[in-house]
Amino acid sequence: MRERWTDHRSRSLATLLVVLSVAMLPAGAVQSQDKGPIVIAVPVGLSGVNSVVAPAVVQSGELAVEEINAKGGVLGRKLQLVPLDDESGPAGAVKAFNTAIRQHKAHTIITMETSAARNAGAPIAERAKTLFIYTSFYEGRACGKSLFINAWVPEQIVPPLIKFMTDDKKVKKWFALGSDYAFGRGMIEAAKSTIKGVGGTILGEEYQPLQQSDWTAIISKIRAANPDGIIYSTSGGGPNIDFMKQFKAAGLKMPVGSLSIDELTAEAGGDAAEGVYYTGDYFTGLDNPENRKFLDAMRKKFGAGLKTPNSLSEPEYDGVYAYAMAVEKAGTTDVDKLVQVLPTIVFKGPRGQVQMNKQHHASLPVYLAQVQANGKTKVLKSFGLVDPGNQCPSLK
Amino acid sequence: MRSERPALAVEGLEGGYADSAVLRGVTLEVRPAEIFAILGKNGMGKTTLLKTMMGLLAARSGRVEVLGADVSRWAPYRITRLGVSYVPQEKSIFQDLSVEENLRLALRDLSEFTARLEAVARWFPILKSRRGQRAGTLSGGEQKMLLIGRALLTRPSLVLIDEISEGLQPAVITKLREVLTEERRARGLAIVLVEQNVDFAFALAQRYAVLKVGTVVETGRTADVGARERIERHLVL
Amino acid sequence: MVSSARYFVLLAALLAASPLVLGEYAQQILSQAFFFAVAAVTVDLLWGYTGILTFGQSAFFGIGVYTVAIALAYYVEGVMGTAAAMVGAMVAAALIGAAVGWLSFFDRASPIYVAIVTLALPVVFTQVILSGGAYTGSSSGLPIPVPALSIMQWYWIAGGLLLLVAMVSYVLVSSDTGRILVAIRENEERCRYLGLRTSRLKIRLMAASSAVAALAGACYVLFGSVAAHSYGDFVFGTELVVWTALGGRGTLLGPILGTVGVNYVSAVLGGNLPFVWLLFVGFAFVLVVVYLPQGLVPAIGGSLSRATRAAGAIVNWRKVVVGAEGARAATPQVRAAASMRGMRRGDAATREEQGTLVLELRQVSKRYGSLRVLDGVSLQARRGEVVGIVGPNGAGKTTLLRCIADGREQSSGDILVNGRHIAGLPPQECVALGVSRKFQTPNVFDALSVLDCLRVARSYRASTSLWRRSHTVELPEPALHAVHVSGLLSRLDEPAAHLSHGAKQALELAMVLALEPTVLLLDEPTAGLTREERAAIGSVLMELAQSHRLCILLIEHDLDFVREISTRLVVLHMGKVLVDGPLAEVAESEVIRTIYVGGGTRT
Amino acid sequence: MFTTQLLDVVTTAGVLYIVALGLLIVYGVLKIINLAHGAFLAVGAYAGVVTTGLGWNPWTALLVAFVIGVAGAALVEWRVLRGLYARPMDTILATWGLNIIVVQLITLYFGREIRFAESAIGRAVNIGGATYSEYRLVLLLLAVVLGVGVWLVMQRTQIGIVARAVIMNEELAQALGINTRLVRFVTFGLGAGLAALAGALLTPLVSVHPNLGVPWLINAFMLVLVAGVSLLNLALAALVLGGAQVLVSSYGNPVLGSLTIVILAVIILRFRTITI
Repeated sequence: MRERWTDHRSRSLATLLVVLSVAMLPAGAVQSQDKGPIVIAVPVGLSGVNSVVAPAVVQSGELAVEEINAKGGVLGRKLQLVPLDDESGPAGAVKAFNTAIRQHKAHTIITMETSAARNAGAPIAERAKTLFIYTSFYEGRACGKSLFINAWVPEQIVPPLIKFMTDDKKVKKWFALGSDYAFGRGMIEAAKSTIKGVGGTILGEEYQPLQQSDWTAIISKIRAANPDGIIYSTSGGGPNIDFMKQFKAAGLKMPVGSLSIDELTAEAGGDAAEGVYYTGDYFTGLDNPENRKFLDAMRKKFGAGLKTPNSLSEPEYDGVYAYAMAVEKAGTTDVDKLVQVLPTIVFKGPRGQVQMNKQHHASLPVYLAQVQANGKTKVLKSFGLVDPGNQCPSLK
Repeated sequence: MRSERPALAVEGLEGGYADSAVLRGVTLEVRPAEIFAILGKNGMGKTTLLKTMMGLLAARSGRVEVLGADVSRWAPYRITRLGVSYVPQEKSIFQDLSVEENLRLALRDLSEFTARLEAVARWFPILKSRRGQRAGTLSGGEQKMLLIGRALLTRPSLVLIDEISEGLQPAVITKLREVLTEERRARGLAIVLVEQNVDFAFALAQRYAVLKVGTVVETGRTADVGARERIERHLVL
Repeated sequence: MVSSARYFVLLAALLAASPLVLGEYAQQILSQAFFFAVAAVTVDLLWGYTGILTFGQSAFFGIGVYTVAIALAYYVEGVMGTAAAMVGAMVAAALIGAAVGWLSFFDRASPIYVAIVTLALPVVFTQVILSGGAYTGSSSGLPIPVPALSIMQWYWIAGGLLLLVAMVSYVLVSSDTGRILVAIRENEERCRYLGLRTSRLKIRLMAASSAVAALAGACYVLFGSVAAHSYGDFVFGTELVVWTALGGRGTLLGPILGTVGVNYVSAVLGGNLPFVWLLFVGFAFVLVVVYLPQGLVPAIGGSLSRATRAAGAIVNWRKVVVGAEGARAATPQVRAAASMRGMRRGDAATREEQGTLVLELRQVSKRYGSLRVLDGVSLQARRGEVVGIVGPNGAGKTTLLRCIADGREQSSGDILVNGRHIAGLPPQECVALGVSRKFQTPNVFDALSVLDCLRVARSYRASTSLWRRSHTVELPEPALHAVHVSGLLSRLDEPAAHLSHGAKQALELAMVLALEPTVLLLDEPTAGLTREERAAIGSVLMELAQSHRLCILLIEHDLDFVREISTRLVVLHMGKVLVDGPLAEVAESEVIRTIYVGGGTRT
Repeated sequence: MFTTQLLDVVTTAGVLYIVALGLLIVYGVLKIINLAHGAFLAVGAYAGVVTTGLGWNPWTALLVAFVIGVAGAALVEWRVLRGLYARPMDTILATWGLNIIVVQLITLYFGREIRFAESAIGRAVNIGGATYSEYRLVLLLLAVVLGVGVWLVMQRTQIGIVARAVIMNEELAQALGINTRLVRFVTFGLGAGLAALAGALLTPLVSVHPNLGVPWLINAFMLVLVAGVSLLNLALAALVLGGAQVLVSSYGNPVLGSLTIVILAVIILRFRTITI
């Protein structure tokens, strides 16, 4: 080419390329680990939206690994936890899953992620024949041969909440609202079918775009509709508080059931969410020996650095235990064997008894809770073990 | 009055815009309490010279000294604080600001504004009577009064004026001439006039310089015999 | 093309060989980065080369992702179906890109406005996907069945796509059209006044870039197996710009290395200090924008080549290459064009070539608010005339020329060029009627060579290739004359930025003459020139009027110069025509004296 | 319903006005688009978290936010922007880079989780037969106060006259001895201070997290671009576009509503002769 820059530039850039490829060499290095530790990868949102809970997830996993290793590990091998950042999204998940499987030679992936990240990561795990235990509650119906879920789906927590509010709070006329995304809409769908089932009516149903934090128009519609109660499902964290702050400030007083709030968010919101009812499978206030032991161990291990355990992080602990028990029982880390064995494993942990037996989903205990004036959550009652229903009919 | 120091000294000044050299080594000196005219045709670098002296354009080389201070690389506002007022040529009032606001812009210490305004209003009563009016609605001549009034408001020691006589009625020009002469006489003000209007320049200035293609081709006293003829030769076709 | 071909062969070889040394992990990570890099290359084409800062390319990537995902999820299957979906994705993106271009690029749109529109695009895209419910998969994404390809195959597909896009982009930016893109970046107004339909070209480029970004997205979703809104969101859009800026805008390789580098390092860092990493990227970005606006690649490349030069390596080799190219380039690069506009207008010329009226102004006024800059100006000009327009500063001279060169400028009155009204016509249309304007300060394309500047100016009349770069330019006789006289002929390879002020003035004159105008508007063509340069320009202008029968309107302060070359003088004062007449009469008149010497004090 | 909707429209306009005000001032005087505006909103909101966390009166958070905003902006103007005024497009990039940096710094210190800032007013009041959020009304009042206040400063004080002079003709202002560098410095500080103040004012309405500014950013831009550099136009734009948003959200759906400002603004700008 005629320009003078082309010549020297192309040469120096080619040099750069070579330098870059050489720099990448160590990343490709292969290490054999058949006799080494059993590697559990945790691709989790260390950055991005999930970074709020991600550290707690990692801590739950670390405690489980430490406890199991202290008892001699599994099949004589130690467990090793490898946390990775999935940037809370699919692009990061693709990177993190590949890093886990190809670089760290992970035997399993046990983690909590966004649905999009899970959907991006699951096929990678599937292709690499790596067991994937998903530890986040979600909108349901994610199925895969080597994919297991040990947290709740809408069928497990929505009906108990709706029934409670109908029976105890006499809510007949409902207003349903949510953030406009898969989880928000999925939860409201579940709520609507339950409401219809118990003979209630729905006066209005509204969805707010995810990025929008101003609920003015919807609140005005609620006021105009004047329902007996509210059921809502925003995206996690902030939007719960956005909505509740504006709802309260507007002077509305009807009972509110939330399908998206969690202990951490409620507490961070101060009095904003006071009075809100919600259901879940784990609360720090659960009064059982396993939970007290779990919380004590966590406090002891992490001290001041402890991230408060919550419903998104505790299942990681259960997941690691379930995996270890399955490997022990199967006598191998081979994924085909584990897929057979895992549904037979019953782990009684801080949540109570959890078993991933129903089409790779878990039957688990569900509790009712209410946010107090100081933002703390109080567990009101237990609904006992609840079945996830038909999630993946194609899996037996 | 520091009579030993020149009010303005320019030495070998070169500069211009981006890549065009307009000034090609300008040297001149203005004494205290002197009115000095810089004459020349359009496009010969007169305005560029003023802007470069004021620090509005970067000088490529050379030296500018104002009231004894070397201001060669100074920002415009620092030069103004030495007691220099600059009256630029075109559209140099803020059309959408009021007359009073235009005047206030010149001052840093507003406590003296009223007193100063009184002083200036002696010359141009209109600046006081129309202080609330939008400056853009003033007539051409009134705008020029505002320009000069604004420059004098700061009680400067040196005023640089770019083509003030441009397009004005004779009566207004006479008025401006009176004002500038009187200010010089009363306060020892030094004035640099950039002009094409030789009559106006000669009526005011004691000395002059002719600028041609970025250099001073002639300097002299306006009182000199034949000065006018020589200058006109430079200026007319 | 020898060196660039060698350069791409090297890259291709590197790509083909790299799986031998890179593990599967690196291949996987790099494949992802390669797809993103394709989108970054489109950002570079738009921003680095053409000057359109866009935050919206992620949206087009996302359109590619979702078109294919939705097609595969609901409508088609198999290789042919997938291919059709990919084509569909590109078509959809091109259409939306053209629509966005139409919204963004109009003659008076500011670049800031364009940046903000493209910023809004991913926001709209994300909202549409999120509210699409199960159909789009909303926030959970839309998982799709993917072809069973090995990682190495994906690596080659991604690398091959990137290489292909980089090569096509390279050919484009090196072509005649590429030169115009750079010219638009450097000075879009000048381009319009050279008769180029810049908005149309930008809209087409936007559409093409969008299609390419969509292709990248369409391939990526087959690789990544899930469509997610984050592939088309605001964050990804800004990341593409960040990567491009870090690597180096306007280099093609910069965005590629920037994208690959950032993605690779972030993958290697894994979960270690994710926020610190983002913070680091943020800092690096700000530092690069402030201190190294050309990006890291040119900076490192520059110092590397300095280092090799210092070591004395390869210098001779390079000289030989440059020398060889120089020798080839030395064959006639500038030729006389066969046709002249004047010749083709022969019908009019036969009758009364001498005095054909080509420009007529009737009561033209221009107001800025209450300010009247032009006040009922009427004048006529004929072929072969050089009309000197004189008057003091602020008389409205430049405004007058602007009104003739841009039909949208005047506030009232009629302007006719060759008998046609120009009211409402933008500059490029006025050029088509035969008006050329030379600006007051020299307005050339600093980043281009002299030859390229001429070539861009000539593209209004000559064909513009999308892939070839012509090394010759055919100029009409007058332009050629200007190039000759000013000595530019021996400096064709030099960047215009290196020219002296005078040479730039001459170059711009030659560029304007390359349009074969009938009416030539010159705003102080000799300002800041040396005596010799003035004389040269003067001779060119006289030649133009006498031999080529151009009608020239000339603003000039140097009355000596005006007197030498004008046939007529128009004196403007305060927006009005004071005198209009033959040179001899006006030049000696009292009016001129009054305006230039005595201005009003004479009574 | 009508009263409520009217209140929704005017209070939404008020909130938008407060959020966009600082951006407008920076855009008017410095002619740059400050993409770090969202980050300064977040800074203000966190100032609210810290001050109320210390047990101070929530209203003092406003002052603290403003001061921190001004101080941060001064640093930014001095270290980063000063060299970029000749390259306006690069200021867009640099301020976006700053946005990344500020958000990451907040994240590193406070984490991604939402934070609690106590609000001074959380009640609802009865107005015209409708119960309405008192805080939104207070915000409306504050928007008017801020608007009139800034207008008075611009019209009546020397600083305002100087700022207007710089907006109208920077070179001329320089020629009159105005230190335009200082004016830029002060203006950027003021604009960012107002952004931080707006951030603090938002905390009773929305949850506090590092990215809280992002959703406001683009709408604020659109309003400023439509308004040009006039405070009155900004109020009008906030009222018309904000009102359209509320109405579309109410009668159409909130998703369309959230896009209303962006889409309307792009159309308005396309069909208006703009000279930005």
